[in-house]
Amino acid sequence: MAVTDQAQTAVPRPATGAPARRPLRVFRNLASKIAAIPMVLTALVIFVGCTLWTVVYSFTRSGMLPRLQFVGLDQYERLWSTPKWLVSIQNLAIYGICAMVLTLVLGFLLAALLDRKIRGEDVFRTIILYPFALSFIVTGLVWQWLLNPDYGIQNVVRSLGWESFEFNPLYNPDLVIFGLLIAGIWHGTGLSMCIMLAGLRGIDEDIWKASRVEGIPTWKTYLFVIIPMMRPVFVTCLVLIASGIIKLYDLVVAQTGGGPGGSSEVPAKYVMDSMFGAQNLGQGFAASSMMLLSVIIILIPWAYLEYGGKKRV
Amino acid sequence: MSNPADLASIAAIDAVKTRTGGVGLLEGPRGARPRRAFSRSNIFIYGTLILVSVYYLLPLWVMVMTSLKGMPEIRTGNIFAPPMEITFEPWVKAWAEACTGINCDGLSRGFWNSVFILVPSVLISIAVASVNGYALANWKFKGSEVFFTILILGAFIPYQVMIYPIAILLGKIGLFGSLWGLVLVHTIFGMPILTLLFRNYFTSVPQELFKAARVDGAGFWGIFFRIMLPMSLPIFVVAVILQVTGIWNDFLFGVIYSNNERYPMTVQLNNIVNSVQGVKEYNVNMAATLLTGLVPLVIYFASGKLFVRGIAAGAVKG
Amino acid sequence: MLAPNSSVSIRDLSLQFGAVQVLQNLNLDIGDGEFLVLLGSSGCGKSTLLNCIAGLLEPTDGQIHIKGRNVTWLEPSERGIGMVFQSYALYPQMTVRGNLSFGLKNARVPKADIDQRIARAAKILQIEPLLDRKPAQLSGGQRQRVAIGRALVRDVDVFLFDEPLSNLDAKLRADLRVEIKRLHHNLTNTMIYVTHDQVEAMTLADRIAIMKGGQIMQLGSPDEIYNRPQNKYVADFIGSPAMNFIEGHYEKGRFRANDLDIALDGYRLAAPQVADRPAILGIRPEHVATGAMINAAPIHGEVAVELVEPMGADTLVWATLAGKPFRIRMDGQARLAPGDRLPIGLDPAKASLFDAKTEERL
Amino acid sequence: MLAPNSSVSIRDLSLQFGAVQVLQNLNLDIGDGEFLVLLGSSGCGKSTLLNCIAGLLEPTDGQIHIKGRNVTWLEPSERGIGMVFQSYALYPQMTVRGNLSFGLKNARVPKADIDQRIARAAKILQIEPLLDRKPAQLSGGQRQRVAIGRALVRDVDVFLFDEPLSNLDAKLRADLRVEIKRLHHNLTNTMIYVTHDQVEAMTLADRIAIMKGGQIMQLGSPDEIYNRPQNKYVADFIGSPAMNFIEGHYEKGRFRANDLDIALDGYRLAAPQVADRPAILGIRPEHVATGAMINAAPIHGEVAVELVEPMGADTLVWATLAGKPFRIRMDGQARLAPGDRLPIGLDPAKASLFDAKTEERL
Amino acid sequence: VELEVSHWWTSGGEANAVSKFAEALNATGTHTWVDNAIAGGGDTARPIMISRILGGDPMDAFQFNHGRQAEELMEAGLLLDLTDVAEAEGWKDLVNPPSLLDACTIEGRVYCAPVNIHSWQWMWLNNKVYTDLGLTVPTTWQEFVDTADEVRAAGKIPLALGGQPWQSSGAFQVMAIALAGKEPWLAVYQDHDESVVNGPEFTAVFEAAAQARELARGSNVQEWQQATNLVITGEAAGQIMGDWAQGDFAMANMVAGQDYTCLPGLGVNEIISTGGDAFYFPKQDDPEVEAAQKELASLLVSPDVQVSFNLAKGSLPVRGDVDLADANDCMKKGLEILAAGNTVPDTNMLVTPDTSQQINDLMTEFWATDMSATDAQARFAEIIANAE
Ligand SMILES: Nc1ncnc2c1ncn2[C@@H]1O[C@H](COP(=O)(O)OP(=O)(O)OP(=O)(O)O)[C@@H](O)[C@H]1O
Ligand SMILES: Nc1ncnc2c1ncn2[C@@H]1O[C@H](COP(=O)(O)OP(=O)(O)OP(=O)(O)O)[C@@H](O)[C@H]1O
Ligand SMILES: [Mg+2]
Ligand SMILES: [Mg+2]
Repeated sequence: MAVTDQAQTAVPRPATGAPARRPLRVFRNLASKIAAIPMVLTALVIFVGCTLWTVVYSFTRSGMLPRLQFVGLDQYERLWSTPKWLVSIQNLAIYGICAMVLTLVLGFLLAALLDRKIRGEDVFRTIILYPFALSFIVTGLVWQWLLNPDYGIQNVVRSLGWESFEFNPLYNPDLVIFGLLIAGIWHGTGLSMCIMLAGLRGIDEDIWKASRVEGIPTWKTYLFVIIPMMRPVFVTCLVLIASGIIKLYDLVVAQTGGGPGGSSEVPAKYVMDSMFGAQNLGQGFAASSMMLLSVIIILIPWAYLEYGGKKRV
Repeated sequence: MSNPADLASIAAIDAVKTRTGGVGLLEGPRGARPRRAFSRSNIFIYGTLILVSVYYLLPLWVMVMTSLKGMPEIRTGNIFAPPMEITFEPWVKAWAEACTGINCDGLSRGFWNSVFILVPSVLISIAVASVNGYALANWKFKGSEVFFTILILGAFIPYQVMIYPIAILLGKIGLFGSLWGLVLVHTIFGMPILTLLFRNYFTSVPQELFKAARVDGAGFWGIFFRIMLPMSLPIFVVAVILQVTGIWNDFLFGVIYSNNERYPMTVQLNNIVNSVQGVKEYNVNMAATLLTGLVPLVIYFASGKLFVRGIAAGAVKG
Repeated sequence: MLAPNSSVSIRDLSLQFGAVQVLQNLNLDIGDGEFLVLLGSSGCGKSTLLNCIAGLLEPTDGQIHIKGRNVTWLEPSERGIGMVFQSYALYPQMTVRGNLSFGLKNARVPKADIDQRIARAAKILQIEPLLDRKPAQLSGGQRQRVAIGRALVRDVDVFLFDEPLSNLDAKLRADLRVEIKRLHHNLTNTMIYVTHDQVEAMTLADRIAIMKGGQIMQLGSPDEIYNRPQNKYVADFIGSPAMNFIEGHYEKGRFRANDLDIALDGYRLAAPQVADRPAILGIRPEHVATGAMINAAPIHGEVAVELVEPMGADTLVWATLAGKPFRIRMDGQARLAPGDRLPIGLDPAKASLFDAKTEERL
Repeated sequence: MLAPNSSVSIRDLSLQFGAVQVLQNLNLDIGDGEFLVLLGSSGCGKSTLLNCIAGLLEPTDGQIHIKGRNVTWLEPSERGIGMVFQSYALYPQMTVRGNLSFGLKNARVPKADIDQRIARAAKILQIEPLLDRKPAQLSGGQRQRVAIGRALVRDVDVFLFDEPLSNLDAKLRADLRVEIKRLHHNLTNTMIYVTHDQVEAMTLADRIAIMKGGQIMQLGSPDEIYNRPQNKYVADFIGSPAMNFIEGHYEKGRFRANDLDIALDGYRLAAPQVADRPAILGIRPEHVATGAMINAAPIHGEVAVELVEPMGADTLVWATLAGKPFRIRMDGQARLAPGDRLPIGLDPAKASLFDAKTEERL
Repeated sequence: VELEVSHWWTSGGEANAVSKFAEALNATGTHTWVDNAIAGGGDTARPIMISRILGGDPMDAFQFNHGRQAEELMEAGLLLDLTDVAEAEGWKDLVNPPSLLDACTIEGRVYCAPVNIHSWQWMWLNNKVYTDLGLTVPTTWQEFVDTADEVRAAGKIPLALGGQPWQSSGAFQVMAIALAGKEPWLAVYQDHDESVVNGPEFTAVFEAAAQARELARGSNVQEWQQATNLVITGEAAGQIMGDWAQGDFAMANMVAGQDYTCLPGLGVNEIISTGGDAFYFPKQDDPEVEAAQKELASLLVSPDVQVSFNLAKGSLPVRGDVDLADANDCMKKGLEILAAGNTVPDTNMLVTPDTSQQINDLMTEFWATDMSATDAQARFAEIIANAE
């Protein structure tokens, strides 16, 4: 129970109709609200509006041009009975999981190596980061060439005398997705390495000292102490990587064109092919709606945990 | 060492030394532990890094080497071998002679277009995103977090999904095909990640600074321009780098939402690379690719440390 | 209907963050020219209250009046307040002069006027040679002075300080404390000062408001708070080493606990009539008489020494009384060892008695 | 040639960071079971020295011996030391039990043994109920206890503490201080404790090493350091409020400054013969006698009160003596106002005299 | 008036051909040709063109493949009605075969100007590969298959095939029309009769395709030009590709009949399809531009332009009344077949892009994997059954 000094503070409230009136809610923070208009418009008109538009038209039989002729779930039925879509999904899953794991693991390993107070850190970091400056188109082209069995690595190794050397992922339907992966990892690891490096730099020096005093080997410290501490950094990385993976398109087009035999198709390419190649917007919209749905299924819980949850703590 | 105070303190130390029993060194190790330059851990660390560097540099090496070779050498030779005869012809061809349809002026035409697209797009997208991030970090209002979440979700939507609706929207507001339409598109698609970065950065700026400025009577814009902006160099560096590379490398929006006179360099690059006749002219393609990638590459090579620092400030504190 | 002569009045102020009630129906009147210190442990809502007064936080309910004006909905800059923050919050990219003039420029004060005010503030705070440096080139104490200067130039009615010294080291803290006190003497502005350091509170304040959980536990002069704490919380909070508490019973002017039985002669009860009840007796370690002083104390005894903490000027002795640990502050020259028996004297007039249930002063 | 019975010996230790000489030819012997406190202002090299002892930093030159072994080139884990950090440095994702057992598991201590050691440490530190919580669910004090526990379970010879309490609030700090003292009593390990808080140093230490600029200014018991500071730096550094210094001249057993002329009877000079020279007289504020105590002091005088700082238990009075500000610590109940004249008494036996040039004790 | 024209003709021969149009337009003196080329083929260029039209900033003319690709644009009224030009110039009588104009016509209104005829049904063989091995150059598909083992044994690829989907399905439909014949082919592609797909003719086609697949193993290239280049350099013996391939043979200074052989209809069934390109003219507000567009339309079909353009492009003119004296052997063969009326419409005119995409997907998978002929046949039947 509080004991405020009754004699001093228990003065009755001033009469109503106080001089300064409580201003209207809408007008408070007005500048901020005005400044946020672009964001609000983008969020509502583009991200929500366009998405809804797409979802609505996915129930129509739009061909080359959007057309409000509803056909129920036909587009979705066809989507899920199209082998190419199924292959795309499967490819995205394989690529996505591998890329996420590899990018995180490699990014972390490289960051950890660079964090060991080494000489030439700047040089190594720049080398690892520079591919991120290049577009996926360039990445795809270069790696297409490097992996071309007649010109690239296979040819070079064979010409060195190892005749039976076989490294030809781009023309092997079972391996082509890994050929893409090599290029994708090359392009994207740098950024996650950079983020992880920043994260590692943020770890309290004393933690390292404590584990050294206890005689814990470096690798164990990384595994049991540092990595668990870097959870938020991993989450940031994951979001960036995941948003890139979903959009995987340019790389495929440039590197394999979906081949050989459609074995490296991905959903975004399916969408593009349907919308522009087949001039069947409805089908493309259905496919993109499915992509969105899966993103939302993955993201909503995450967004809730990261942003919604934090606010309440 | 003529400072008497120094002498005094040395005398003091000597006195202390005798008191504490400074009796000199004993047998055995002293000083720093001697280090072998080729300790196992060093071999592992540098070995791995060098191996990884090879993987990362290989494509660049091949691109540069190929772009300096003549076609006959490419057909017969090893792609990794340095050119026996260096020729800059592919570069010249890529820059000034390669044909697109009936225009044969190579990439040069696209370069300035790219610059004209790049500058306003980068400026405006960063300006808008930084103000958004600032509003979200310091001037939260009801629903601001909701919009932010939508924005972040938006980062996951494949661009292709929005090509048509945005084309229709731009057509409706009469910006289709104009430079400003393109700027608008870049601003929209750059917004999620940039806003996230800026929001995180401004959140990490001490709140007290912001409060002090409010007490000093600065308003929304006053605080932004006078207090926040001068402090935000690292995050602006990151934003500029991300946007410059993103916008410079963009093909899809550049080709769809601008028109013929304004096609960026990437469109020319695509035209050169995809205009095949017989054997691909790999050397020209590589030269063209390198020329196109030059701007972002230079920016990356020049700003390495700032980038890491900015990332640390903007991404990690998320 | 404001208290006459009050500079800042807070009426029924409440503030919630989501579900957390940080301030609860708080009322406070601060006189013109008064130096009020808000003291309380971390998280009790001191900064929140100060931010409400400054207009940096919007209260959920209640009103704030400054100099008779209802400023509840005014912008911070319109309230006639200046604020000094714990982390200095200097604008890092501006020079000291820039920092001082920023607020004035915002208010469109004429250039000549600005220069003059800066000169005056710089003189008062002795930061004239620093005017063209950037904050990074200043020491902690200098930065804090600039931060004060920033409030000073704006010629405000009320100064708000949020733990302005807690980032400084002990020596500097002591020096700046004295300077702030001098400043208050010279300027005679109203000052509201948040701290959780009781030495600061005791030395600076005209009145201290002790806060806990968003409420004011006691408002009074340092002397009152130290000598007549309203409740056990305040008694425990103020004083270092902390007050000794002995649980027992109040019975007709006597206090009993285990083997202890003390006549409370000389103790001023808060109410004329106090019924018998479980009670807690509080005795400050420095009010336990030892050595020659024992004779002056009405009650005598002897305790066994358990631990001796020499603290330079003083020595803190840990002993046991009525089965509970009992701290005694002695002179720094005292030579004692654990196990020694120490004769002590107590003075009920300097003790405090609390109801065991409500923990209110009896 | 190690000092007999010494637990940690440091020989001619030097450490440079690039061009910065952080430790300079430092020698130190710490006895078995001794509690040594390294005290000094920020940046003087305390942590650096501690890290050298722990093996976390490599000295540029010199040797470190622990328990008679030359450990200069050994890994931290092989030195038989345990370390407690200011920021706790607990592994955040492990439970308390995990934190305590991680090092042991790594050293392949048998499971049963681990459990037993954890139980013992938990008992000593009273953290038994917390064993299955994560660090985030603990309060600052509890975290610090776990950090100590982590050193405790490893059964080491030497405990190193780097400002273990400075992240805690005043009350908790006082409590944990006592606990650490108790721990030392019970365990009788050697402890080296870094702090910049003199109260901690005075209460905890068997011996204190006062550091400045990578060198040890004085090494001695708290009593020695407080009463017979070796030089002006130590004298000024130790004691709060700080010692009063009066600049003047030493002349044949007398001290003269302005209108002041004091016979230094009872003052123990460091050397039998001291030539006349400029000197500085230091008098601690708490050694200035007032009130009834004046009579016991050999030298009497009177000063004018300028400022009064009540601090609860004490009151600090600012006056002028020999033209310089002069602080006097009085009882908390003293009632004085600026302008009052205050009679005082001084005792040369409790004063310190320094050479004005070398600042060494005379 | 400046007319911005979009197309995806960016390779050497193509660009050369376009320049004939440009020259012709510029020669009018009043109009200028603004070239807007987008490389990467129709799949890259089409979305750009369509979105520009949708966005309200259309180019003045654009090229599409002849057929149903622009159907919806016509229906949506986004394209300029050329009926008056067509009537004035008598396109109806000129254009040969008439199916070309039919594809431009909806409800009696003409919306596009056909400019050339391309046919798919060709096989190109490198003579030197065979003579080096002491073989005679095959003259039919069967001979080609019979000699394939020896070609393979010599370390060469019998059949070059690029990895792009349209090449796979193109090769297939060429084999279909050659091996199954015109009637079953039309039944499938035009009438979407899946029972024919399951019939014996197509079973044979699928089996042959499975065989051809083996012959194509090892051609690790994407673009058709690269595949053609394999034939030109003698790394591969032959290729099934449309008549546009001969532009590349010509560029390599090879002479038809001497250095290389072309087999229309795979030497089995000399029928050619009449695909090709047409120009479309999005509606513009400016009447002046509209007049210029119409002028360009008539120019594109005019005899002189037709000759110069088609010689450069290696394609056949859309009107029967012009004389291609400079045509080479292969082109002449084509003209003869055309004159004989042994034509079928191009698949693009018969199936929607949607269906064609599905066929592409199926074929690319079939050619690149080990999918059995019967599986492919079953899936093909399904696609045909669902085709609109
Ligand atoms: N933005 C906020 N959202 C939710 N709770 C808050 C917020 N700001 C403060 N609080 C809570 O309000 C309470 C009071 O905070 P306040 O900062 O006023 O404490 P304080 O007394 O100033 O403490 P300190 O001495 O640590 O500065 C705390 O429990 C804190 O957790
Ligand atoms: N890695 C380093 N590189 C260069 N200088 C350093 C490094 N670490 C410490 N120093 C310098 O060495 C000196 C001593 O540092 P140290 O951390 O030992 O001080 P400290 O006494 O522990 O201070 P504090 O009380 O602030 O912890 C400081 O002046 C510091 O700037
Ligand atoms: Mg606070
Ligand atoms: Mg330290």
